[in-house]
Amino acid sequence: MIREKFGLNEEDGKLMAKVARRSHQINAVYTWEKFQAMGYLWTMIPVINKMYDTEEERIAGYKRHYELFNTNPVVGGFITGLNTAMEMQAAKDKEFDKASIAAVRTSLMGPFAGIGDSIFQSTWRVITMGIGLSLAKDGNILGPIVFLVLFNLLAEPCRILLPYVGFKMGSKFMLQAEESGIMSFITKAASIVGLMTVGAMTATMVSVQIGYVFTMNGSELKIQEMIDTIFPCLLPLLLTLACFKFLNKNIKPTTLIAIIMVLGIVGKYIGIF
Amino acid sequence: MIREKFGLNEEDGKLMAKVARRSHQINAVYTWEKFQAMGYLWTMIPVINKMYDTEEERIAGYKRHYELFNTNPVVGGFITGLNTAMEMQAAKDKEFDKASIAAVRTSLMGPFAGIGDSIFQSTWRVITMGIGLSLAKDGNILGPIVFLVLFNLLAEPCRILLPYVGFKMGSKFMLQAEESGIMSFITKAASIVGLMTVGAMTATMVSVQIGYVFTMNGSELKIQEMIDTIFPCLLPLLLTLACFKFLNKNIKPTTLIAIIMVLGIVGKYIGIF
Amino acid sequence: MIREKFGLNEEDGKLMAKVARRSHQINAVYTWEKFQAMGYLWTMIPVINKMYDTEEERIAGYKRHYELFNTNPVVGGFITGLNTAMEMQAAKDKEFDKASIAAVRTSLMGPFAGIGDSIFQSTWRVITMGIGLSLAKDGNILGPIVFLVLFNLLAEPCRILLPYVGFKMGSKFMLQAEESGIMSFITKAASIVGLMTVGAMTATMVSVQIGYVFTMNGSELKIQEMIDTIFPCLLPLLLTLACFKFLNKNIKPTTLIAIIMVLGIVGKYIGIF
Amino acid sequence: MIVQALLVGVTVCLLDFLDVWLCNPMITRPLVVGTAMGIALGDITTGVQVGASLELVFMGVMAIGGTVPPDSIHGTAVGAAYAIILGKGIETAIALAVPASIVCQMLFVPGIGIRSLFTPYVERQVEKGNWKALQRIFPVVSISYEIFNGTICGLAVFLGADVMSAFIDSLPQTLLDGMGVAANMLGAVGFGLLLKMMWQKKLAVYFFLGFIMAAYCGMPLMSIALLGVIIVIVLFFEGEFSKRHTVSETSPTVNEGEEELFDD
Amino acid sequence: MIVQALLVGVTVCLLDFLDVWLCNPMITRPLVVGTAMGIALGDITTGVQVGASLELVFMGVMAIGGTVPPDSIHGTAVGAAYAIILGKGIETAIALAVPASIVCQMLFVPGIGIRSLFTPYVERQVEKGNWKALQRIFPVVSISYEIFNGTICGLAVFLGADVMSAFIDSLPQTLLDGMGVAANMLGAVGFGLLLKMMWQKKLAVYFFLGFIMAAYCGMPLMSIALLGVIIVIVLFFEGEFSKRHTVSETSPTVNEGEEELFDD
Amino acid sequence: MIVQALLVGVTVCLLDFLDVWLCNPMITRPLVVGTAMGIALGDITTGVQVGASLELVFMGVMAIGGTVPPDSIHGTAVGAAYAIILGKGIETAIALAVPASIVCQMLFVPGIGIRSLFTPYVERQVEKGNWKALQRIFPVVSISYEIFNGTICGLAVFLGADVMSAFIDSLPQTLLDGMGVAANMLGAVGFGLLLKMMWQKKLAVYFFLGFIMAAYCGMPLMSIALLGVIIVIVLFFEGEFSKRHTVSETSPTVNEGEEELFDD
Ligand SMILES: OC[C@H]1O[C@H](O)[C@@H](O)[C@@H](O)[C@@H]1O
Ligand SMILES: OC[C@H]1O[C@H](O)[C@@H](O)[C@@H](O)[C@@H]1O
Ligand SMILES: OC[C@H]1O[C@H](O)[C@@H](O)[C@@H](O)[C@@H]1O
Repeated sequence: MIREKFGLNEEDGKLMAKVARRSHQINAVYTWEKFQAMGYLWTMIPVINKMYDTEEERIAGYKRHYELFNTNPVVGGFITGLNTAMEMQAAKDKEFDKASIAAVRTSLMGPFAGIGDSIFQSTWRVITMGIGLSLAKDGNILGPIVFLVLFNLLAEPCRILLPYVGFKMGSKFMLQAEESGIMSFITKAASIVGLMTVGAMTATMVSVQIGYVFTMNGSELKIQEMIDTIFPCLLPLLLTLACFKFLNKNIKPTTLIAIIMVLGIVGKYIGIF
Repeated sequence: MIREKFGLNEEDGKLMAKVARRSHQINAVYTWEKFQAMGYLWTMIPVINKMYDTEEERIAGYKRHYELFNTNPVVGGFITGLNTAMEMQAAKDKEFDKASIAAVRTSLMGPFAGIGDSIFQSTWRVITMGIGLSLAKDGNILGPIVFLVLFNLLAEPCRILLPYVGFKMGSKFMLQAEESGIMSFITKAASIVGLMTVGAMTATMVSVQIGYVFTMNGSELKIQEMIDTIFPCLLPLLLTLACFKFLNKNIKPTTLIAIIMVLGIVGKYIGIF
Repeated sequence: MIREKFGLNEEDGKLMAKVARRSHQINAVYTWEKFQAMGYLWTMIPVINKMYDTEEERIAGYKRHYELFNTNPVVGGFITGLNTAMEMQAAKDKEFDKASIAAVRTSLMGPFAGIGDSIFQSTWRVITMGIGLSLAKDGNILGPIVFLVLFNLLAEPCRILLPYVGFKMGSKFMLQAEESGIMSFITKAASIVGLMTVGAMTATMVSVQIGYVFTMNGSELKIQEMIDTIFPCLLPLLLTLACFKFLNKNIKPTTLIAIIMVLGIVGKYIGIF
Repeated sequence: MIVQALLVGVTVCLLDFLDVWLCNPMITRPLVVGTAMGIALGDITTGVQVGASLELVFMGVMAIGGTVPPDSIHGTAVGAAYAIILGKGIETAIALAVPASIVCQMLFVPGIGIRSLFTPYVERQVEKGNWKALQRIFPVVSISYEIFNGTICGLAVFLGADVMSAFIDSLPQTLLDGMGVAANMLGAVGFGLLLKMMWQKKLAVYFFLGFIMAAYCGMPLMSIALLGVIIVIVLFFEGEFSKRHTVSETSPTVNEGEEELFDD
Repeated sequence: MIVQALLVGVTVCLLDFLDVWLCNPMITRPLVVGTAMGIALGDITTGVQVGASLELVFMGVMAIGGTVPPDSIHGTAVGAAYAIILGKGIETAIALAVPASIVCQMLFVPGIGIRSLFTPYVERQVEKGNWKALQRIFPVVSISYEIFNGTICGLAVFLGADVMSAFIDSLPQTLLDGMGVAANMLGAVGFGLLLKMMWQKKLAVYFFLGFIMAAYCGMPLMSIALLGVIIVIVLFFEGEFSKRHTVSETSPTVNEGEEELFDD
Repeated sequence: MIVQALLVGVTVCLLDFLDVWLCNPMITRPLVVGTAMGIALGDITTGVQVGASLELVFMGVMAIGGTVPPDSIHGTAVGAAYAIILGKGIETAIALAVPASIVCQMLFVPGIGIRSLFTPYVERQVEKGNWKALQRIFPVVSISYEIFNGTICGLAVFLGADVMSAFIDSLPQTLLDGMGVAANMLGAVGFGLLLKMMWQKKLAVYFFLGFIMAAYCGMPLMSIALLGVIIVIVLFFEGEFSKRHTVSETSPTVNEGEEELFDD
């Protein structure tokens, strides 16, 4: 069915089905030397085996795909599909510059990490989790179930179909796309949506409440109420931006967490919160 | 008063008053052969009679305006006004290419149908109707009255003044406008406002409610509530887009209505709704 | 501290501190002949005294800065800073065309009046006042205090720092900025924010309520309720636009106020309001 | 019954005629038709109520060149008339109006066709230049179709009332409830028709913008339309258009009114 | 009465002077003036309340180059003083403050004119280059007008209190109610003045955008201003400007602050 | 205790493995991990509740290339396990999960390092072209790290339960309350990490736009994301991009889907 949608012949269809299946494991072996290289090789093994018959070519092929690689796994299949198309051409056309295969892979892994992470790791995960959490009240198990189903309802089609999309587009198109600025537009687009969501989450999911009440001339002034009038969620915003700033100064997340915990405990103790 | 506003002399003023009055009947005789041709002719008869004296010229004039025509009647007066100005020039200047009169008319009827329909038939009608309906509760007759008054408060000035506007602008201007892209911008503008309104109406005026309650592990899950959390008005949106899609596949509205009625009855019977 | 931030040596730092302090009094002597000229001179006296030693040069300098001047005082310090930098250069470089000092001052006072007035006199004042008023209920003195503190929390840094900013940028940069369109963009930006705030204030701070109830066929129609359904705050909007229109026709504000008071009294008397 | 049938027929004919003669002042919308039926048959309150209910059903339906939508006018007329005459309430009206509108829709093409009977005569007069004859015949041609409509509706009331009464009594409750559910969904067809006319790939996003503002922010329709106007104006001054040509000076459109209003 | 008149006069003079000397820190807004009157005359609560009510009336009024708006400062001072001294409540203050502001407005031009008496002296010192004299006279010139204002307000209290008391008692209730209604509408004049200053045909649409967000979406003022800032930034990066020149790199404005804040 | 420790260890190992093997289906989010612990240890309700609470704490934490964030997975596992086994409620879970996550984070780098033990073998097979060996070893290399994780968590439960129980009893209430306050603030760290990745000066404004829509207009997250998509599409057709190249025709991206859906 997918095969026909993409207009592939039976042979290519079979191969791509394998690539799409194996692309799921791109992130299965993450190492400090080459990150996802081994998962990438695992995905490309059937391609290399099919395209090349001599031992020599095959070994060169394996090596070609056992190189440092790191991208968001949900959308990364696109790159495996694209590389498959290139390998196919390389096998046919002896003039084909095989270095371009690695070049394309390396140049795309960054943008796809950005796009995929901001769509799936931040935006979509948080939205579906919001729904899941609202159902999980009182310990209802439907919460996590609905979360998992909803999340993967959008993610799984990407995992399965993007390799095909990459295969069909071919490297030529991608280069054009790069040049024409479409790739950078998509990255920008993903960032915009991602940033808007993170902004919204800052307002709704970080909470800092001042409990202190100020009295003057007999009349009370609840600091938190005043802040809410002036600028609701101001403190969560400032806290988040402060964390961001400190992280940018290479202070470790763990340090920040420790500081916040101390802050919470001390603040509660002296009655600020 | 209008005459002075538009700076017409008394003679032209009298003629335009007639054109404006008769433009109201542009849609009075809709036929399958030439759509609104007869209403157009009815509007232009005084113009032709005034401009030409010979029987021959007059007959040619009547024929010129008894051609297929179809536009939104509320804004269509603009075109009659424009044609009046052109006839006037044609009567004076024997070199004037009379074919351009019909050409202008035909080229403008499409854009004006689009603009007028999306402003008056969809956007403005629905807004004023919303107000009328809110008053019509409990059978209060002020509902329809307020609706009619509000709607025509915007529509009637268009019906009366647009012929004058068309007359003043003259064909030269319109051609410039076409070229400079203003016409297409106005069409785009009307579409944007229209589409936004239709989108809003889809959310507020179509209603699909799932009554089914799902139970698992002892805890209840009201499907409709869950949908409302995730994506309020999702079902109305999907239903409308489905109708749109089917209509695009040339399925008849009547068929869709029949299907929806069956769906409603069956759905109610088996307890989905 | 500020001195270091802006990278000034001790001498310049001392001078600029004086300029920044004296810039506060730019509006202290407003006259009908030269508006804020005397305040401007007051600010520039230390600069002139420092740069020039001969009596002659000094007098020329005083005269140079005792010219018609009018800008928003909160942001006007920028211009004094800029002029200080120019005087400094003029004192060093005998070729320097001193006419440009006055030219820069005069050409910038307009834009800075616009920017400053719309940011501080309209937008920011009204926002902070809104907060102050919400606290001032029941005569709580915290209302005016919070208002003053909040307002000046943004304004005072501008008053103090803008002279330094102007000094650092220098006239060269400003000319470039003018040419590149940045100045006009900033003016536009301030206008956009200002206009949005005024629009919002029209809706929330002007109030016109029709008290009249229309009865027909036994059913009641509260005019105000109907307007609220159709177009909330329509009357405040119309009243404001009417005032705007009359002011544009050079009718005096006082006249408008008198008319509105009569309107209010008469309207109340005959039962419209 | 014959008097009522006549009243219905004449009312329908009149509304239809006035709507085309006065340039679509919207007097053939269900709300107005229902009210008119109420006036004609002596029960205004029910008429308005039925009209309001059917207006919701047919909200999305509108007369747009070329399309042949369900005939909300005559469906409403018949449904409202039955509801008032039989005194069986608003549910009845809905249950009858929708099928009636489908039947009437089938009569739309042949009905309009009646006017074509005059075509030979009209063409002869044009050839002869006999404009007086043309002027005389014009309202007649117009009303020929409206009389047809009036007759149909009158007949439906005259012939159908007893049958309908018995028929409605025989309907099971679930079916009526189901019709009610369906009535709420029917707007989708009308909006689908509208989308078919207005949809452009580049502008589709505004459909969803309007949807979100209504569904999530709960903004009323009027404000969404106004926002649309604002967006359009911003696009005009900031967008593509303003860059391709700097027409803003010669542009006679959007701002003329404001200019006159506020710049003098 | 003479003590109170003196207190009012000195307070007004002081507020006026500090406002221009400290670069418009907004201490002459009605809310602050009313409060100051309350402090001076020993009834803070009433002072704040009167100030808050008059602030609403004069919200739209502000001092902008060239225009001579109703004099909210001294109107408020007089109105608040009467309200506290006569103890007749907030309605009185409104009823008196508006006419008082109109009277004071007429005194604005001659009042400022007082400073011109010093002009010849100032010019002579400039010619002579006597900067020390200039520095000495500067605060004096400034305060000359403020003393004028204080005197006026003090006199108004001293002379007017009894007359006013009788006058107010004679006013019919409808008139006071009508004044209340009018007070709510008076903001329109101030906002009209603002529009006169800011209106540009191409940007008028943003006025309506702000209006809609407040009237329909009920967004608070602060958020609308923030949204305005966001729109401006988006226009900067996406709109006309970014295309005409690619200045974003050299642009020293909008983002400098953020850059410093977050990029190091 | 040993059975429970084993159950915890195996569950953790399994979840970890499935998450990487099935391409991050999000089964290692605290909500799911907590639930899984509940299932394994026989108290689903508590498991879900603890998971939900810790999800709020760790909402902002996510696995993004290069960063080593607090280890929410194993922190949650240990915290939830203690909460269920010791039966001391959700506060306990939070009080334990956060420190546990910090400890586990320190084990992340050496843990992943385990896989590097296989590197020489893998490289040899690549050189030899022995793809069958590579395929056989692949899942083993993957699971090596997951077994490490399972062992750690199991051990923590086995060794720590008694100590923890005593420890928790000794904690003063203020400290637990303070932990609760801190838990609500911890999201800031996660969102800070995200911002570090996504922040671009030109786009920062959209962060604030999202913030305002949530804080002031109360729009739900989904609608804000949708609005983001709409903004992006409008920018695509109206903005910078559409002007630099007129690619809209050849553009294969955004609208392809819609085209297929609605244009046939
Ligand atoms: O679409 C243009 C035009 O077409 C037909 O003439 C009628 O349906 C009108 O109501 C419509 O406005
Ligand atoms: O408009 C610029 C400027 O003009 C005058 O100097 C005063 O009204 C100031 O308050 C104002 O800021
Ligand atoms: O950032 C890209 C990518 O980096 C690593 O591989 C993992 O953290 C993934 O979850 C992430 O998507």
